[in-house]
Amino acid sequence: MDFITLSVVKAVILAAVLMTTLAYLQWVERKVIAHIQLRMGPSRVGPHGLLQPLADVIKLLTKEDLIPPHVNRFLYILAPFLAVTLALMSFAVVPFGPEIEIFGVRTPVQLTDLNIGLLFLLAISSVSVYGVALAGWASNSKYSLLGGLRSSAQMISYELPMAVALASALLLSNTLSLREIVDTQQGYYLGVIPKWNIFRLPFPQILSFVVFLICAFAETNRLPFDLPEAENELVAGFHTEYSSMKFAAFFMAEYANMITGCALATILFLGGWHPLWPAEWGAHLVPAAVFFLAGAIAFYHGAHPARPRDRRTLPIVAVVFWMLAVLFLLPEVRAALAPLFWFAAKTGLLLFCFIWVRGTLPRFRYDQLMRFTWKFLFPVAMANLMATGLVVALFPDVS
Amino acid sequence: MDAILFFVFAVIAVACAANLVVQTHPIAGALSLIGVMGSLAVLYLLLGGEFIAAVQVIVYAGAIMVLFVFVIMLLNAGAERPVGRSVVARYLGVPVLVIFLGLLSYVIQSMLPASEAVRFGGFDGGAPAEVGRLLFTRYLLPFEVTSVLILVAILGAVVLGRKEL
Amino acid sequence: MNAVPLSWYLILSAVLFSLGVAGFLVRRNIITVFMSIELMLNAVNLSFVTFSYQFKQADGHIFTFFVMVVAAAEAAVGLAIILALVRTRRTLEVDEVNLLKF
Amino acid sequence: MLHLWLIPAFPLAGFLLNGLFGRRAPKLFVNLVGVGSVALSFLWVLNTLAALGPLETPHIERYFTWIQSGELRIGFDLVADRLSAVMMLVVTGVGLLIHVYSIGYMAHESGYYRFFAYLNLFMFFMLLLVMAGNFLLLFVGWEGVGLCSYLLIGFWFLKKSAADAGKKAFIVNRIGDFGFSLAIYLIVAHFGTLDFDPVFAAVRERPLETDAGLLTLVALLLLVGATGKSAQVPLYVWLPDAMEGPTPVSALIHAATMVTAGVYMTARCAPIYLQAPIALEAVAWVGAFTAFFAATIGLAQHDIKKVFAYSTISQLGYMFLGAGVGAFSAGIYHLVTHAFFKALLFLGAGSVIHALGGEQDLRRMGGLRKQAPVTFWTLLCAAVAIAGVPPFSGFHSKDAILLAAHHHSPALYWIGVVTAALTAFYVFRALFLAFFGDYRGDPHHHPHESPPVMTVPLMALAALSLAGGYFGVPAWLEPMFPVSEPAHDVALVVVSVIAGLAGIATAWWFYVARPGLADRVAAQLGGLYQLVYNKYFVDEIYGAAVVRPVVEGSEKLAWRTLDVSVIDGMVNGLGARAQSLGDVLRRIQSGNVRSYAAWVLFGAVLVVVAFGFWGGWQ
Amino acid sequence: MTLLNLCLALPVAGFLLILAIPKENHRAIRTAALAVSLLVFGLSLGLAVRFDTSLPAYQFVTNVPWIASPAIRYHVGIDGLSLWLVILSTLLTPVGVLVSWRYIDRRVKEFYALLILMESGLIGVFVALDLFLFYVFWEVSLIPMYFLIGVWGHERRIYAAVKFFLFTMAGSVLMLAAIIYLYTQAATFDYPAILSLVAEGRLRFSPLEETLLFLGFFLAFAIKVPLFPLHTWLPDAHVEAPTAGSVILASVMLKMGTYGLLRFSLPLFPSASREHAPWIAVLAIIGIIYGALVAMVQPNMKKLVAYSSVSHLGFVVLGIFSFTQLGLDGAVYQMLNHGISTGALFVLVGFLYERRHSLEIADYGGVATPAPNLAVVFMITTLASIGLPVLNNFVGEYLVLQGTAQVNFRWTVFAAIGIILSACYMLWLYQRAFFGAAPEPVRAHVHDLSPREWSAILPLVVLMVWMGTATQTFLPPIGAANARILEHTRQNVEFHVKQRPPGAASAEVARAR
Repeated sequence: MDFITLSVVKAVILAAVLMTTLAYLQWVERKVIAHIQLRMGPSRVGPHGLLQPLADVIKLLTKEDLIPPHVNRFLYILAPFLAVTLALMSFAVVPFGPEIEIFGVRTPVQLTDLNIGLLFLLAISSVSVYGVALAGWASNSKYSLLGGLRSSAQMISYELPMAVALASALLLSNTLSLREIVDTQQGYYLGVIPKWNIFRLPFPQILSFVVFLICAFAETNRLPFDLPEAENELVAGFHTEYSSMKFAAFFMAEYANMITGCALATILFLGGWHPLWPAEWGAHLVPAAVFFLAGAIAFYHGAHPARPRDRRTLPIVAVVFWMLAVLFLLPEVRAALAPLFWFAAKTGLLLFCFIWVRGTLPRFRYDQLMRFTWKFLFPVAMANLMATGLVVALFPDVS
Repeated sequence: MDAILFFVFAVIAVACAANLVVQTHPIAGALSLIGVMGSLAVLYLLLGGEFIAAVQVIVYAGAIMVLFVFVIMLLNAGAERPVGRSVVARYLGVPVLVIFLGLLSYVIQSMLPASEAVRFGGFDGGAPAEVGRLLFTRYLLPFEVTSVLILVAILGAVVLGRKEL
Repeated sequence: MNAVPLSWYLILSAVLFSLGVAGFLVRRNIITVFMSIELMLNAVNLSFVTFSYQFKQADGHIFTFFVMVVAAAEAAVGLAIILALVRTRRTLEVDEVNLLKF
Repeated sequence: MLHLWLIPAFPLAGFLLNGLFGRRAPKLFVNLVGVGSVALSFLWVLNTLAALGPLETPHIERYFTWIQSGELRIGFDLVADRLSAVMMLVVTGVGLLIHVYSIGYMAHESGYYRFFAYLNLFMFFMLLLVMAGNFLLLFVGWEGVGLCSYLLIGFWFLKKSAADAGKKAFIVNRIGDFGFSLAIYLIVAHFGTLDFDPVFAAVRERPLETDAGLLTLVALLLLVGATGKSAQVPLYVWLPDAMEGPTPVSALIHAATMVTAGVYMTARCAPIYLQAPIALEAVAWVGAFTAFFAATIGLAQHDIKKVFAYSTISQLGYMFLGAGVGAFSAGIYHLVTHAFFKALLFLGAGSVIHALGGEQDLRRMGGLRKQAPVTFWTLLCAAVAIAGVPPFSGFHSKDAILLAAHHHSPALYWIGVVTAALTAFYVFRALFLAFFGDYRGDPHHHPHESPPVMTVPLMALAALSLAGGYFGVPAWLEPMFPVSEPAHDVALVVVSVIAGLAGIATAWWFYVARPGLADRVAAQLGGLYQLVYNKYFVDEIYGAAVVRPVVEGSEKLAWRTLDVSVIDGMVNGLGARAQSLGDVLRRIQSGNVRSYAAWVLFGAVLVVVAFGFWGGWQ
Repeated sequence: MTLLNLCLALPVAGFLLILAIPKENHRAIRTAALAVSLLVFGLSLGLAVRFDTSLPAYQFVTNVPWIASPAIRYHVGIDGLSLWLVILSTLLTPVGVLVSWRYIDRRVKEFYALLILMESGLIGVFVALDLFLFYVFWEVSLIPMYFLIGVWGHERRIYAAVKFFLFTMAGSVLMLAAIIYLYTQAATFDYPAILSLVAEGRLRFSPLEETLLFLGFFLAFAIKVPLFPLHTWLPDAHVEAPTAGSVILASVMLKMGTYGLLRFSLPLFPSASREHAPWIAVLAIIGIIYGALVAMVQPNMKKLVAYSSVSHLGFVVLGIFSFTQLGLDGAVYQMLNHGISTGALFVLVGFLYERRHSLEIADYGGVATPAPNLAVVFMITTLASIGLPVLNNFVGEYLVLQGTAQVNFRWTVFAAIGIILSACYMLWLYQRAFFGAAPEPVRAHVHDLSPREWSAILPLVVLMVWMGTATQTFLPPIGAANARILEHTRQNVEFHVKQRPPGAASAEVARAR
């Protein structure tokens, strides 16, 4: 299979998976938030509201595509698609797993492996400001404009500590290719502590991990940094004037960015698809165990249903999980999917953190937001970078 | 493939640049310029400048031009008011420019009559490692100087940006 | 034909540069003028990178890098000046900022 | 080693003590230091001369090198020979008397300490002058006494006339010094040294200059110096004005010592003059003319000190006449006697002024014979001495000069004789006007005799004036100035004595016997009288011919025109042209950035087009 | 670190020290400036003590590379010529600090910093033995002075400062051009090296070249001196400058010109020097008389003193171009004398200005009554300035004129007129300012010298007497240095003579001797 065909195939798969994920991520978020707030969340459309995303999509697609008067039409239309396009472009370089052989073709679980992958991601992330900014400006509305301005300022500001935090991690990995970054994190200290950058000697990058995570929150305009769309001040910020699919595009972009950010954190700091502990210690059984446990829980809740229809749906879910668990017990499948599992697990955990934080923390004030990055995050990241550099220079062989 | 990429992005670049000149509204100009920069980034890649292509996007498109857009938005800059230009400039300007560009192209072409063809991968010295090595060895002093320059620029911008100068 | 000669890159660079000059001369909005300058810088950068390819040395990239740094500094200070200017003069037209002319 | 240096050192110490501490010290201290230092100096002179004996050869003491540059060495050398011995005695002796006199005269002045400090400083420089072993040291003293003269004339500096007079004295002296210094430069340039002995030795080896030559030039330049210091025509103008100073100063500096420095210097340089007859002739004629000229002015002056000032000029002319006709020893002789009687005249005048509370105008005096007898009698002694009445001092010295003059040229002799008559006339005129007749001054003022501290020096000087003719100075100086002694022609002596007596008699006739006659004569003479009365308008002529052109020329021509207008004008004009050029060029630099860019573009296009046509740089 | 380097570096350190003091703390700034300048003075006295007149070469030499290409070296050293000029600079800087103590009350920190920095430049000029280094120091000393005049001057300070700067610059760029040309020929900036090349005939110039080079150097120096038609910047600069500025300017900066003539012009371009000596001497004489005449009619004290400087410096130039030992010795001595006595005059005029706030002579009169000590000091200084024997100027003027007389008696005659005129203007000034009855403003404002003022002026007065009487303290090193310079001018001329036909040669030698 030649390069182009392979790429197209991979792109199609990725797009399909991603779109679904994006749609369901929103569902997960609503669910989690609801549970945090002791509500049920979406539960009418389909079992447990599982069809809610589909419904949302249909609704958004069928809504009237409203273009307010006095907007800059070209930019007004361009902005959301710019946002979503850029957000999706990032996935082109994200490695989800190691090189695998499937249907006789050896290929990495990655659309393309750029040797400047990280720079590519940074470039995309820095350009993605435009979507928001242009949307805010093109809408010709003061709320939008303010939101757009805020967001561009915020994104530029938080990009700096983020880049610096990334650079510290790079000092340990010594490459810009995301795949190689993950590869360098293979192995364990003392046979148990993973050589992830977050634990990596000579200078564990815990600080930069935290900084990166915080910046990722800001970059994606998530709470507690969602000033650009602070609804009680700016109605809805830069997308106040957007509706229907264009509105959805912004949401897609936001979630896509979230996923990118989490994936990047996983790749850079959490060892990518490498398992938490060595295979000798049973790491290869973890996916099966997890799915089994999930199935068990689902089954339990099916047995003690909170609502009448749970009695039917949850056992089905349990059965699906158990099947998955069994699947992961097959060595051939496991070899191909275990890394994917680990990657997804770590990313998912981080995504959960995103949602969790949203459900927990209040919003910053704008000046606090700016002060926080320039006067705290940036110096901390800088100090960390210098310390890392110094230590790496002093002990080049320790790793 | 190389040629197609070149032509596509060269045309985009030239079109965007022309648009920058033609458009009266600064935001349109800014977007055109971003277009130019993006195309140039691709051309850099073609020329083997991976690092510089990324930096082009990050710094130029991602930072500098954001700043421009930001300022345009902040000032809510409108389109230029048309003013009466001289007839000569209006009707002669473009032809003269075109003629001049033609001449220029001819001169360049004639000076580099047998220039080699550019192939992707024909030069791999633009990798980040290579550039970084040069930056921290031969060009260390200029590099440090630019850092000072940046510092000064920051200070200058902060001072200039204050409410009362 | 699957490759273009080096000189075409240079011609592209020259064309972009000339367009930048044209923009500099034609436009009156100070921000656009400023952007025209950036365009010229970009055109020059292209030449640098092209030469770098020609001589198989990364030095051109380094210079491009420096140009970018300078451009960044220039943008920061220049835009700050423009802001200050607009604050005091309430205009973006370069022709109207003529207090220092004779 | 006889420690000659102590002689000038005592006054110098006095100057330093008084100058530094005198202001706050009691008067007694000032007196003791001021007079004591001179007294010590005088005693040391006597001591030294006693030790030196006959002084067949000069006694030279070398102390330290003052200036050494290349081959030229100028040392601080003091010399004691017969000439300087005479001068030392006169300077310290007369100086001592005048110092004593000053205690009384200056008793009520505010700058008392200052006065004595200056006087001591003067003594120092004067002694340096007469004891100097080389030309430059002589010049040091020469300039130094000029300085002291300046300071002392301007002693009452609150008075503008005094300050002006001081300045005038200094500047006119400077003109003289100009000549002197040029002579020094010439000497060094040609003889390579400034020490007297080697220079004179070299001079003697040169042939007699019948035509004007180097030595003539040197001698004439020295003469210029001498005319300045010794108030000869044409540089005499400062001396009458110098009478603005306190009277003891007039006596010491402007009669007895400093003004005779020129004569001393001429005598000192006799070897040079003797080799340059033309210059010597000039000396004689300058002296003779000055003597006559000043005497005529003296006839018509009303200020008693001015009368004596012109008399001094006249007498100095005599001395130069003496030197000029080759009778250096006669000149020095007259210098000595003149020091006695002229100092006495001035001190007496001072006493009169003191008695009248500051009055100097002869027309407001009269009849003081009774109120101030000591002053009268001592002044009379001086008058007869200066009038050349035998056998008093003036007769001897003046006769020696006149004889020599006659020997040289009868014309000079006759000028001298006429001058002698005039001298006798104006001196006695002053005497008669002051002491005879009725008191014409302020009726409320009662004249009184001066205190002993003033009269005692007067008496001492009177004695010297009377007896000074028997000191045998010419004989003492004989080895230094070997002159063929002319035959003692009795006729000539008689003529001159008669001239003197005639002068006295005329004065008696005009001012005692027939008071009022003088005014009538003056009226009859009309223009001539006015001419003399106004001193031949010399000051005015100098003012109009030299001072005003120089000052105004400097101001209008040099400063305002050349400096401000031409040079600065050129510079500023250059600047202005540059600016106007810039004005033109500025039009291209419109300040419009894009027009610059267009120009740049234009240039770039030109370059490209050029490449297109000529095919680049291969 | 030789003593000389210390003398050069310490002012710079002092400059930095003063910069480090908070600007409100005037007292500390002044004290620091005084301490530093006194320390430097003390060190420079050490130079005099350890200076060995018998050695023929430069002493306290440091010779290290400074810039590799072009080959510029940090080559410093002193001989008898520079020794006293260095000490003069270091002496007058504390004096400058003292006289500015109360005179300068705004931008105090900057003032003292510049003053101390300038000291380094001045010393540097006198000790640099590398032509480029010399040029650097030359300019380093120029710029602080520009600011001293331009910032702390009187009403027309900007005009004066710019004029000063432009005049000096106009000359010094020509000098720079000449220096660079020399470098292209000799391939070194090192002065002794160039000199030996010239002396050995390995570096030869055509007559035109030599003339142009000579003029390049000469013009820079002549402007600085200043020589007659180039002098008009001086009065303006002096009138507008603050007291310390005037003192340093007159006492030290003008000497840079004459020093340059003596150090560089004569030995480097002996033939051209001798060839042009006649008209230069004539200009110097014109300057002597002209300066004196113009000084006489000045209504402004500082202007008067400034023009008197023109006159005095004329003597120096005349002495230099007499090409005699006496003339050269006298010229150098006169430089020092002028530094002391004119410096003192400016100090005293500054004292008067501090009291009465006027420089117009007409505003004074009768100062001797309320301020007798001031009057006495002023009198002594006046007398020194007019060249009274026993005081310093006499010796210098005498030697200069004596040296000139050995060459051309006519020059002497005209130059000596200047001495007459000096008495005219100085005494007239003194009379108008100090004699007569004191008018009310003078009585009200003028008081006698304070201890600080005494401390500033007394050393100068003592030096006037010292230099006038004990000349052997100073003359031997000067004489030795001048003898070497003269030797150089002869060597060179003789070399050039060898290259010419015998007929011309004998005349040349005769002229040289």
